[in-house]
Formats: sequence, structure tokens, C-alpha cells
Amino acid sequence: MIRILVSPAIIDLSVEMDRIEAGHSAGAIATFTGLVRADAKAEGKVETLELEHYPGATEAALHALAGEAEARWSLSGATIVHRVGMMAPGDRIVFVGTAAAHRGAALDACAFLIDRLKTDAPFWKRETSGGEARWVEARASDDRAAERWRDA
Amino acid sequence: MIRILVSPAIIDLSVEMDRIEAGHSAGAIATFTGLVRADAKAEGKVETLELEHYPGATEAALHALAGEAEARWSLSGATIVHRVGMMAPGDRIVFVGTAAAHRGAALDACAFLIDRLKTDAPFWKRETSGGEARWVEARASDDRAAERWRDA
Amino acid sequence: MRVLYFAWVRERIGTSEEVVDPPAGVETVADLIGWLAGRSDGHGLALAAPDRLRAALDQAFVPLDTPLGDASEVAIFPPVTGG
Amino acid sequence: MRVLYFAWVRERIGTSEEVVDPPAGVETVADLIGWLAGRSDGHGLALAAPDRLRAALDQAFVPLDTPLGDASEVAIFPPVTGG
Repeated sequence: MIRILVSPAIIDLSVEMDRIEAGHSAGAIATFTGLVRADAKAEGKVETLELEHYPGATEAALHALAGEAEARWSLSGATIVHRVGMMAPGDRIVFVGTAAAHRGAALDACAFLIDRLKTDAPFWKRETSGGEARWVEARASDDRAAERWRDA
Repeated sequence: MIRILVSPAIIDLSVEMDRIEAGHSAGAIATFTGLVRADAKAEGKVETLELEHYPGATEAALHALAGEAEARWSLSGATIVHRVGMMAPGDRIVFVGTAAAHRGAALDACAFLIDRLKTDAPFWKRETSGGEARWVEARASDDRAAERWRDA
Repeated sequence: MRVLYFAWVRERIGTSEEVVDPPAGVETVADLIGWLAGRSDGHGLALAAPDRLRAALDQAFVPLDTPLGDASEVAIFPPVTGG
Repeated sequence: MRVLYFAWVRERIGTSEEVVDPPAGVETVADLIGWLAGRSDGHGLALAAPDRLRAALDQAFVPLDTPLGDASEVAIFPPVTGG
């Protein structure tokens, strides 16, 4: 059971946790939640984070990733919820949940989804700090994290 | 911030998720939830699962593991909640949550805690199926999963 | 052919979408980027460094040397930064 | 010395806890298990196969060849199966 949601609404963890637990006899559920950090920058603390996406293509990319994980780890459930639009420090940006019979599959699939989402789904972050907006640069470490799932 | 709870009460995910998110500026939260599976056995489906523990020693072992994870991955939060007593299929047995600045630390620490909890904390499972109770056997795969965290 | 722009590419060009009719000889995504760069100062600024750009053809990520083929939608954007 | 039993060890012995005073010569956890095995049929049944047993001294897991030293609490139990 795949669930993909890209929305400006606040991510409701209790709804997502209930959904990933419900309706199947999984023994193991792994989740990852990404939050907006109030990192201290040269310009000051991050005040807002804005997420732009490519409607249609983003959902398709997330569906493809969830489908790949579901097949590779025999998941009984895979959820990806990603917020878009304007956010503040502490807000949830992304929630990934995986359900499987055993913990290794759930944990690996969860790490796979968040690593690959960072490189394979069309989202762009713009931070504001000290009143100045700037587009966040992609990181080589994210490319390497995504790459390790391609060897196997 | 370490939170350890060993209790016969139902594990409340919304309370635990709120706690692990609150009070620190983490960017990444990973969780693992273990559920009682209604596995089909030769004797029939699992009807109940009973968890016995070693009061005092169990909490101390979980504290030690959480402290080791907190130091090794610079966690801002580590939660381990383990249920004891009588459970039914679908019930949550264990919840592990980790909070860190970055996802790699949160995900690795979460996997570490559940892997090591399986071999390092004194709990014993007794299943009932087809009206017959039997003690669950330890698995060599759990020893191997715990062992991989000792190399590094 | 519909061309979509995202993030700072969109901001520099000043539009999120336009319909273009590239001439013969524009065969790959990289060719299209080179041709689009001449349309305005904003296009030139946005598209001057193709190594900083990524693209999708009909909503699927592709390398810049990919032939346009009969794609009806091309998207040009910086490396993605979601999650 | 307080001895605690858990899971099927506890069930076979028929008690979760007892206070014992082992004789000289009982120096390690394994020695203690061997000596306890003679206390009753239940003890014998529970403790017959030390390779299936694990132990803790004063609440810390230890290998069975560990000297008892001045531990005041010894626990004997099957391999753990939590999580």
C-alpha cells in the first residue's frame, strides 16, 4: 500500500503513523521525519524555508521510489509525505514511513527512501535568514548517500 | 535527552513522537516500532504474546544503550519504550526514537538501538498459539545484527 | 514545445513557463539550453552555466545530452534539494 | 547470595528467586549453575544444559566463566528475546 502526499498542509504525524500501522500485519515500522532547522548562518538564523516543486513530476518520482522500495524489501506499506510552500523552523518538511514483516527491511527501505528522495524528486529549497532569501545548494554528500543504494 | 520506559501500558505513539520532536533543534528524527505479528505457526496463529523482564537490570541496560548511541551519533534525543506483560497481535511491543542534526546519524542510531536491544536487554517472549504457550527462541540473526555495530 | 523553469532558473528568466519552437539543429536538451540562452538577458543569466543545470523530458529526469525526441514538455532547473 | 531465575528457567525451577550459600569451590557462574542443578529435580531440568543459559552478576550480563567475586545478586536465564 503506497501513500504519496505533496501538500502545503502541516504534516500530521498521528494520521500518518495510524495509516502506516493499519490494515496489514507488519511486524516492523520505520519512520523518518525531517524538520526545518534554525541553523545559525553567517547571515543569522534561518527565519523561513520555502519549498518549490514540479507538480505532477514530483508525485510521479515519489511513487516510483516507493514502488521500487516496496518491491525490493517486500514492504506491506510505504508512505512519503512532503510539505511544500512556506515553513518555519521546527516545522516538519518530510515524513517517510515503511512497514515490513521484519525490522531490517523496514529500516533499510526507510533510509533508501529518504536518501533517494533527496536526489530523485524535484523539490527546491529557498531559505530566508537576516531578511535575505537564497536558494539552498545541492550537496555532494546527498549524491553519495543516494548512490550507495545503486550498488546492490 | 534520554527517555527510557518499561511498562505494561499501551505505547502511545503521539506522546512519544511529540516528546522526541520537542525541546531541541534536531533536523532529523528516526523511529522504529515493533508490533506483535499474528504469524501463522504449525500450531495456528499467535493468540497472545507475553513479555517478561528483569526489573532494574532491563532499565539499566536500555539506559546504557541509549547513552552509547547518544555519544556515538551526537544525538539530541534518544527514546526507548518497551512494553511488558500480556499483548495481542497488532499491539506495539517496542518504540525507539532518535533525534539528531542530520539524517544519517538519526537513522543509524535508531537501527543500532533496536539491533542491540534485541541482544543486550533482558526481556523474554512467550507466545501462545493453538492454546499452547511456548518461549520464543533467540535467533542467530539477531546476534549477527547486533555484532555489526561492534566493528566500527 | 512547452518549457518549464524552476527555482533560480525561473527567477532569473522571469517566467515559470513558455512555449517555444526551436529551429532544426536543436536536437538535445543541451542544444535547447544553448538556444534558449539567446532569448533574453534573463535567459542568458539563467542558462549560462549548463553544468549547474538539470533537466526533465516529459517529467522524467534526463542527462543534458539526451535527444529531445518528440517530448512535449521540457523542464530546466538547478540540482534538486528536497527532503 | 540472591539468585534470580527468568523465563523457562524460572518455570522449571518453580521459583523466581532464592537465597543460597554455595560452598567453597563454587567460584564462577558456571560452578554455581552446576551446584544449583543438584538442589531439586526442577533445578536439574532447568540447568542441565549450561550452553543454553546466560547470566548476569549484579544486573550486568557476564560470560558463564566469570568469577562470582563479591556479587550479591546472580541471575540465570535463557538467551534474551526482546524487541
